[in-house]
Amino acid sequence: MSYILATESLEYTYPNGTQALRGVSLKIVKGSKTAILGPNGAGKSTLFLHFNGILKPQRGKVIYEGKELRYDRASLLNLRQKVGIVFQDPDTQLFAASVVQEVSFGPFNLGLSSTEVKKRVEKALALTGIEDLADKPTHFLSYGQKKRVCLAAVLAMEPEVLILDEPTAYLDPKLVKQLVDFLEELHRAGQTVILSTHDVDLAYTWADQIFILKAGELAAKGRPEEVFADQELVEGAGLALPWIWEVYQKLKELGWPLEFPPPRSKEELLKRLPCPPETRVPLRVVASSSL
Amino acid sequence: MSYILATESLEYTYPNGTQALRGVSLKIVKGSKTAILGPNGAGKSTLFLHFNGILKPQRGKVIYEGKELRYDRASLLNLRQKVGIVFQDPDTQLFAASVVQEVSFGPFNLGLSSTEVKKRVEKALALTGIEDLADKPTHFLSYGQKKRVCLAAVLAMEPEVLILDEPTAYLDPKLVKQLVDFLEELHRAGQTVILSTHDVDLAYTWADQIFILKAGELAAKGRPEEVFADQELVEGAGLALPWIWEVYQKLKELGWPLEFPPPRSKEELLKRLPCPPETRVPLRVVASSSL
Amino acid sequence: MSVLEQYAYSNRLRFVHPGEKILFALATLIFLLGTSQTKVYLLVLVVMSGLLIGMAGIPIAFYLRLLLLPLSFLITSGAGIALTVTLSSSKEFLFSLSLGKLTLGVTQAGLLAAFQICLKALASVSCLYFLALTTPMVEITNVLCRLRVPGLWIDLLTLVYRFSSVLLDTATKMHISQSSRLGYSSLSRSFRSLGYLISNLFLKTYEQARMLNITLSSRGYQGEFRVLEPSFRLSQRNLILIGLWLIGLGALAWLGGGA
Amino acid sequence: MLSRYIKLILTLTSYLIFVSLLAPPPAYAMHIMEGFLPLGWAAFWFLLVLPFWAWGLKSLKVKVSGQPSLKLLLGLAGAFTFVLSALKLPSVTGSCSHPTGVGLGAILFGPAAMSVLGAIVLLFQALLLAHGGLTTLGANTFSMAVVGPLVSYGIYKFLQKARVPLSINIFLAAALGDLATYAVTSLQLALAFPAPDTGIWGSFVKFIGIFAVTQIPLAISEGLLTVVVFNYLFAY
Repeated sequence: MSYILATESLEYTYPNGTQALRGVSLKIVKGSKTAILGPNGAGKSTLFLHFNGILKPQRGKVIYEGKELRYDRASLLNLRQKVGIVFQDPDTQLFAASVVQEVSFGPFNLGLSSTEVKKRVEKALALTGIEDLADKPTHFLSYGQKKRVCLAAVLAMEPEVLILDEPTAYLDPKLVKQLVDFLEELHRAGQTVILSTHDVDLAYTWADQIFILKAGELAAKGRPEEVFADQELVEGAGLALPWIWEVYQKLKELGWPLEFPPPRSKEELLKRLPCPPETRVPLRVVASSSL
Repeated sequence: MSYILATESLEYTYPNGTQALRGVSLKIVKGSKTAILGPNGAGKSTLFLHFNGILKPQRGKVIYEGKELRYDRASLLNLRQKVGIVFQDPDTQLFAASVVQEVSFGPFNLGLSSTEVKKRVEKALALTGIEDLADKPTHFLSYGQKKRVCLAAVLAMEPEVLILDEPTAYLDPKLVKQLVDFLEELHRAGQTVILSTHDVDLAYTWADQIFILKAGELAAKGRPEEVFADQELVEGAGLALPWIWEVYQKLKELGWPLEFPPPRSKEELLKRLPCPPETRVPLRVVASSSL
Repeated sequence: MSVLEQYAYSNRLRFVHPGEKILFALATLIFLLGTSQTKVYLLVLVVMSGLLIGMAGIPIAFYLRLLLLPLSFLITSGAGIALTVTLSSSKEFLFSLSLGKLTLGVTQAGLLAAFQICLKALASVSCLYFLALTTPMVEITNVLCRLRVPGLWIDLLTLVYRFSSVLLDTATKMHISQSSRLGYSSLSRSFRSLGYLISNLFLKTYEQARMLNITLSSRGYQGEFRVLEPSFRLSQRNLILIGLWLIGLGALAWLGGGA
Repeated sequence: MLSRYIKLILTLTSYLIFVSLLAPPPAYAMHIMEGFLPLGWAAFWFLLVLPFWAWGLKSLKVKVSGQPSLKLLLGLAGAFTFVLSALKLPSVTGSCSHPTGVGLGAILFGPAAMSVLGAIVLLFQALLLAHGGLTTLGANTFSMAVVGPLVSYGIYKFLQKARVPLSINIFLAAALGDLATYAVTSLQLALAFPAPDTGIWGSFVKFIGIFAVTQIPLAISEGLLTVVVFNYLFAY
């Protein structure tokens, strides 16, 4: 397994005294789907800002493709092209007069030629399915549309790692589904995707790898079924268990012979719900009569 | 059943041409827990702004306790005391320099004396559990704390109807649970509570009564189990089915004899998951041998 | 928001009557401006710093860094005072440059004057810091209100105070998101990005005002901001101490002047 | 003859280098710091801005009465001005500095509003950021919230009538508003600290010379920035 991005005992305290990160070490596998879970204020956003060099670690280090980050202009320029972040609130990241202008902002800053920028913009708009919004002013878009423009604006820079900060917050279920499908597509095309969320159901069904942050420290890491196995830890971090997991555990506890691994999606779980015996004869009676 | 708040074929179009409400008629039962569901932009917030007279219907009417709203100064002030709205974004509703000042603003607008205001403020702070934040400046608070201050600021006006616009957006699971428990407490004390959300799981477990808005029209209304029975309608409105409901339906479909009504909470569902027969003998064999 | 403010809320003099703190700081400040005694400057600087570190519990390292803040202004303006420009070269310059007929240089008297002014300014700044580090903005506003400052002014103070932090937060987020898309990677891009940022922030400001009008109206806003004011009790002991302090300063200045 | 010019140029450059090395640009525009003005002058500037405050408050009160939402807008405008002055200005010289917002504020909100909002912003800068001061509030308000905005606004209106292209108009309004602010500050310092033999004017030349090094590039930067901002705003 090759790691694309890693941190080593990262520490960061904001000028106002908030200790946002207190020694976080983690590794992100290239091409993986990673979810970073944690309550509000656990340090998820601060961690992301270290991933593309907006914040500089006060202690510890950030490693990209095996090399420790440097913070000179050229290195940062290079890094920010490779690691793209879609922030939570679209209203603080869309500023241009039209969607095309917005999406071309990043590529232009990379110093690409106009023709190249144009190509990139068209590709990003097509990918996110917003070609028809191209000439619309960003201010008149709906929330869901704005979120897509933000995504397109980052994708147009063709990052190797795509980071999304709370991408599903405030989206309605239909849009969440569209987004998840879209991320799945990117994943299949080889993209490394990292997202933060406190939607445990989303994290459970989507991620390969989960990290739980709690008060600036890494509280757990592993595959979803590993991480959620420790109920106490999950709840201690202000989170809940995914419902699929809970139903599965309960069924196992009741004694149903459910084969491993646990279901990862709603469909899988529903398919594996146990069938009743075909007759309506009280089970205990039947069982005893067969002795 | 007595209705506290109702609308009759309410229509509203914003100056920019957005038709936010296109003939909405609904009735809110006094003391009930009502959830208004709908995708982003369905008209939920616009509806709420009509409930306390911020917006005046362009057609149709709003009825409070049997009387059609009037829009003179005195009637509005009276209405705004009776119907309190907690808006989604705390940063657009907190204006004062300290929590106490913020919470005292509404009661003072009602023309109460300083002593009475002080009493109300203390009560509201105690109710929402933020006495220790009383003298803090607003901008030192966390997101969750700010949300509570907004709630206290409205509760201090002692409204008969409490409206919450997307109260759980951006909150982590632990805070969501605290909020739901708190709303349950208010409900038990007789408070009418209305909230908008696109969290179908929350709406399903919490509400007595659900209205689904879709593109400014009422798409469905009724008890949760009535509303979610129509899968097509729910999904057509950009929503999803609550998972408890889906698991229950699937179990019923599989032929398990589950008694009515359907479970309303996770606990209830888990309790009602079927047990396997006590022996490990293949069921079909057992059943056929008893013939 | 600012680190100064954090101390204003957490220092050990937090619950002393804000009126007393304002009186103490302002009266000392005005006294300082009116005197030309270096001794008084030194005394005030030492006493204010001592109170802040000893009684209010402000960390000494932080306070010293704070005192360095106005350094750039002190240096430029101090240089302006120390510098002498003259047509005649008869002056006793410590060092000088001549530009044709003009001579530009520093004399001992000029340097001394600059030094005195800088010391005075530092002492004054310590008074300002005393107020800023011990008294939260709400309480200062409250005192202004009691001093019959026009109501509109007070309301605007409240709103500006609260929304500065909201808009600053928005601006910071905008800046971060632009930086992560390389918006500040060259001078011309910086101008463009900052221009975008400001104009967008301006639009946000309008939107925020519109929303605030809705949310406050729903809580019965009709143009007035009446809120509970914090209540403090004046301490006679403190008032007497402040009086004695001012008399002491006066005596020192007068004696120094006589000598 | 030629050698004299060369000598003059050389000395001037060395003077400039000397001053700019000695003096990093003031972090927050041109605020006279606490305690720098003698009592008499501090009081004088307070008295001088008093009528402007009265004018500003009165004109705002008229607008606000019967329109509660306008008060909120004014408050937000003040917050906007405060935030503006906390942003980092891209600078040609690579040093860090902040815009004054004088020109932008004057054109957007008008000089009457700026006299009141500017004073509030200056008070907050003193108490929350330790820039400027309380006793110098009168002097700083006069330069930054009265003269600067009046100059900017006057230029803007005049050039608008003269049908000068908008970009040039706004650049001049913002840049000259900045320069007017710093000229007034220099004058305020000169009045308080006249040079022993050349008097107030000698002192004024001295101060304006020193501040020119940092303020002229800033004024140009801010002028350019204000043009960019208005270009976007007019696009909507």
